[in-house]
Amino acid sequence: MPEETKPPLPPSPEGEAKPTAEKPAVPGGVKSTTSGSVQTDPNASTTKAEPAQPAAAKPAAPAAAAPPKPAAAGATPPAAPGAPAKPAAPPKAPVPTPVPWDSPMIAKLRGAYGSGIEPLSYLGQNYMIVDQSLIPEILQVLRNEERFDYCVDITAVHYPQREKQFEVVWVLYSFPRNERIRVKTLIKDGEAVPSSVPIWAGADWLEREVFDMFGIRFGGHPDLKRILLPEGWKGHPLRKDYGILQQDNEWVQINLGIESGQ
Amino acid sequence: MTPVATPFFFYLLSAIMLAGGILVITRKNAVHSALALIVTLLAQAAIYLMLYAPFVAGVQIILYAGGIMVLFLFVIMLVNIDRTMKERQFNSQWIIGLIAATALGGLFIAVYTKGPNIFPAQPLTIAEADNTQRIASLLYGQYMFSFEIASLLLLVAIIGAVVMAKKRI
Amino acid sequence: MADQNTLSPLDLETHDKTFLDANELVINMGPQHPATHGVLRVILRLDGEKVLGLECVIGYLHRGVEKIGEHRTYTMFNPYVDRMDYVAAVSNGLGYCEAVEKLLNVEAPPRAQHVRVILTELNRIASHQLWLGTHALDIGAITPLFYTFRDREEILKIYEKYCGARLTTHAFRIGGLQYETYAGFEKEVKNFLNFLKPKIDEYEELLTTNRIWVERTKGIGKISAEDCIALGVTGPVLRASGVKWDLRKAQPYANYKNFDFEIPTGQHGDTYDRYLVRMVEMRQSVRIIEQAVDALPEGPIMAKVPKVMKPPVGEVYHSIEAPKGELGYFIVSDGSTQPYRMRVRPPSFVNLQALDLMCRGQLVADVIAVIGTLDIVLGEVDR
Amino acid sequence: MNALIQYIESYLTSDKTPGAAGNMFWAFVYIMLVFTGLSVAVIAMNWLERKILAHMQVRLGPMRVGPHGLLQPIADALKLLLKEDIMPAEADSLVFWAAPFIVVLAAFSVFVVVPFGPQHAITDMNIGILFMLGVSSLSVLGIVMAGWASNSHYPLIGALRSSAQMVSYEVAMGLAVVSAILMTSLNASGTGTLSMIGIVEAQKAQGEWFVFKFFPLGLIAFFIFAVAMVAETNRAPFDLAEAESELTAGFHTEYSGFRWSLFFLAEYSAMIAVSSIAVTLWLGGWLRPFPNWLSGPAWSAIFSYVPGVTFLFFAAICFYNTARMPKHPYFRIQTLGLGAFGAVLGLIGLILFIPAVSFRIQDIFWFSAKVAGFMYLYIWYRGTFPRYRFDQLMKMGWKVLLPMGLGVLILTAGVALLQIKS
Repeated sequence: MPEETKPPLPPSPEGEAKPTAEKPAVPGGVKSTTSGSVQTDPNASTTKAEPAQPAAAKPAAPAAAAPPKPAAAGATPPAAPGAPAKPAAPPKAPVPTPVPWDSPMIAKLRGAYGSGIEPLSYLGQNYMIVDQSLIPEILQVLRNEERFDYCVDITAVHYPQREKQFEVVWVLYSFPRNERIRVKTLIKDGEAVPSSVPIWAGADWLEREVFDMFGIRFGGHPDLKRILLPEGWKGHPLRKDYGILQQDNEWVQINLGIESGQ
Repeated sequence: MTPVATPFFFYLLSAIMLAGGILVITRKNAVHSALALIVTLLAQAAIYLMLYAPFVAGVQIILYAGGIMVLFLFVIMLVNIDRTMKERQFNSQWIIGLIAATALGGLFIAVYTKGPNIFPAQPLTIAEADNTQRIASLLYGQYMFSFEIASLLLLVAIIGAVVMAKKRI
Repeated sequence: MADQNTLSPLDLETHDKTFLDANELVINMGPQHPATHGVLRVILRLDGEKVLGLECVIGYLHRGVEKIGEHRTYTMFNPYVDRMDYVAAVSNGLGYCEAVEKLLNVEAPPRAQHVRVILTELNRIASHQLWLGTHALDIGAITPLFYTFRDREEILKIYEKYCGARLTTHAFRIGGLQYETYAGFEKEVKNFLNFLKPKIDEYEELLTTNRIWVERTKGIGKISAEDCIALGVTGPVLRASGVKWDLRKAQPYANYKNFDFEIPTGQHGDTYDRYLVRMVEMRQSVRIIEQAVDALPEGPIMAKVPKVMKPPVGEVYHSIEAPKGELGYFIVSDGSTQPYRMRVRPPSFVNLQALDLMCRGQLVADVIAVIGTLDIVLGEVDR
Repeated sequence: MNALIQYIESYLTSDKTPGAAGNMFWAFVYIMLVFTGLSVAVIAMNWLERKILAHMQVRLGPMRVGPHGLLQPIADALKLLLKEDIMPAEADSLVFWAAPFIVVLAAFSVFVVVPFGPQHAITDMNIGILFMLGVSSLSVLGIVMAGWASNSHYPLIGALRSSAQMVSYEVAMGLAVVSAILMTSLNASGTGTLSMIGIVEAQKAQGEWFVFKFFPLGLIAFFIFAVAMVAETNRAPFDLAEAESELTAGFHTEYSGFRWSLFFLAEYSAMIAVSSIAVTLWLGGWLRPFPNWLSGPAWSAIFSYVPGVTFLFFAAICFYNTARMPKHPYFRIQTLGLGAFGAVLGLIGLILFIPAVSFRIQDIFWFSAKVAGFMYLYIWYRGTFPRYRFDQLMKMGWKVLLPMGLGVLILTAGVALLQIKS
């Protein structure tokens, strides 16, 4: 079902139409202990999922939700979002929220940078949102004083609707302290971020991939060019405004010469 | 001493050598001339055999055909020879060539006319079987000193080659 | 560490320059090269036989898994995870399921965790066996390949009996397991372990004291501990350089904490040490599986997980010790049924970055050995 | 006409080789015998290598073409003959065409002097071993020509590498051979011999194989030769020339069809040639084990039965396998074939029991049994050893084997001198 992607996504980035692929349940000759509730559900075949509206009335999901016995998730296709609350749903667990994270290290950093950093902790994972101007310096400090000597990952997340569209994330780990934190900073589209290759040599390819996928330039990077996509590729795929079906642009036509029908 | 082979073989081998020799100097492609040279050397080894000198023939094959010619081919193949193929064959020293050719021709004619009395035909003394043993006793007996000098010379040559190639390794 | 990327074009056509007196030769290895473990192209700058530097060109197998992840619900994305590191599909699945479980603040029941540990460690053995076979083949020893693949076949049989698939097993579900273990699962795994122990000794007999093997691997592709940490290299490559760090011990997940096993480390960080480290890791995995099978508790295999998962808004980074190194998942949820951002931190991608440093000064024949010892899988590098 | 017959019979009684006895007819017969025997050996080697290597690697090897893959070599040969024989575009046609012939010439002409028995050799040159080394060094020329004529970089690099390897290992080989020949001179007259039959006679006269003479020295020389011969034929751990995992392909990549099979033939016959040199020099050519120690008529009778017994043993294996063949009608033809093959082997075994035949054949049997032992070694190396890197290979040739060869030579000479003095 080719589905034309709506250019501006609604604020809450609901995924657009997604073909609910009938996931064949292949028990593989398995003696399944969950008796009986694993057979494929004939009537819930590939329902034509309307464009996802939060309150879309989903075709009646098989209400035979077994009592809260460990029902194998199994074959019933995942319902479209916004399924009506099941009668026997357990009482809502308290929704976890980011809580401020405090530790001697934070106290020291706060002393140095005051309001520039905002340490939080979510589900036990500490991260700090750092002002864009502090970037090379605070990473340097973390690397040298706090001995976060292993840069696990550098990635980015694209929030088109915010006024600072990109959130660049550094995942750092310290061998001596066996501790992992994330450092995040918010930047506008088109702004550059100072490269952290001088701090961790491993950042080279990670930053090239972020540039390749998001278009965020890293100032001072030794060799900033695309890493996964071919040189002449136009556009950065992981941006939200880059449609998932939009892969046949002119690079494909020129180099592969296929007039793809999509 | 039963003759090793009929005179026919002698003429055949010498014809091969002559043809090989001419090919060596006339071929444009260096590799072809090297191969022609190998053919002449092998024919020469065969003639040694006819002269009841199997050891010398064996050494000839090992050293010349197996060793030196391989190095010739190495050098020819490593140095790019395409350029020489295109250049016009010029030869300005034909005067000296002519003089040398006439002198050599005169020498041949002289030997041919004087005939056998230059080389008195002596009966072959040593049996073909222990030819190698006799060479060994001569080499390590009477001519021991010159043998050592020759090997020293070779040693110097090897060291020179290594020193020249040193800067590149 | 940056090599200048202005590679001089291969100017062999001009006749006056033979390929021997050119001071620097650029050679292209791959992308269809028998020894590059998939579609990897390496541009080598050579001085005669010595490697001056090299640059990897990747992306031939890029399928855009992270983009697809943003358009699939959490359960639907599960099979994609197996296709990244297709050699160690089970551990990919474990990493993903645990990350989402952390997001949903759900804990898999003990029985599920035990079965998960058993299958993941079996997968580690299978991945190391495949690595050993192909690595030895690259260096010229033909026989180990057949031994390792014969033994790996037994593991694949266990997977097939458990979840129907051999390679991309899709064995785990978010919150636990899809299938209960088949009858005789414990006995079969135990038989396999007894079958495997002498076989690992067989591999060691063939290679460890084989003079030519030692000569081809000792001192090749050396990398120091500091360089490993700076480059973010993890897994057996890091341990072979002397860093005693393994996520299963450092930050235990899926109740690895109540199994005891050692972490092997090497001293020199060369190809031979990496070989030894991986062989010991295989033996340690056998130990873990034995303990897991003995202590397999009864009980449910699936936690209380809503059929339609809508994890609360927030983000989670969870990583496990895959056979190649630290495999991390950074999932950002916006409350809907689909992840807002699905980032996968593949070990092979980061380890491959160290190839340039490890091959400097080595010979061309050693580049093949070093690519083999890094144990990279291009499906994971390119995602 | 009867002069001719008389000429032929005259040779039968003589104890010299046809070449030495100047009998052209028998020399021609021997040449035919040796070369058909050699090509049968190459075909057998092809099958043996595939099967033995396969069984070392936990697999079965060719089973489909003929019973247990017995017709596989013939199928290969036929395929190679029918395959198109292409020549690269700007290849130097003359050199390209000549290269395989030179390599085959070098590999085959070594067999002129190989002593299968006291009078079972085509000829008995008095420079036997020198001739063999000389001719085997000619194959380097063929390889270099083949590499160069293919007109592309990788075969050229492969050719240069493999010829450099052969040249450097020839030196080590020569030294090992010299130390063996030195041992032949420990007889009364004090002069050794280069002729192959002479060497074996010397071993018989001295009552022990040269590999056991002056205990460690003979063995070390044998070891050097064994390693050098593997390198000389580009085999097993030294097969760097056609190492597919590296950049350079072998020198014979551009060859296909019949020309490639010539190289293949030359490689195997070179292997057989070089191992027959090793057998002659160190393992007492055609001498049966313990000729002097167990020398009574009873013992020689027992030893004369050994060839027959081995062939009967092979026949028994074939019949056992026919029994194990699955009963499916498709396999009936294969069981028949295997049964016939077993019957032929059994017949040969029985013929070998006839005293007249076994007396004459015995030498050839012992010689080829030892050479077969070497062939098994070649295959065993290929199964177990990884490949040497080129610089390690050259380093071992020049820095390990050469000094060892010199050392052994000097030591053997010293010990021999002491023995002569005493």
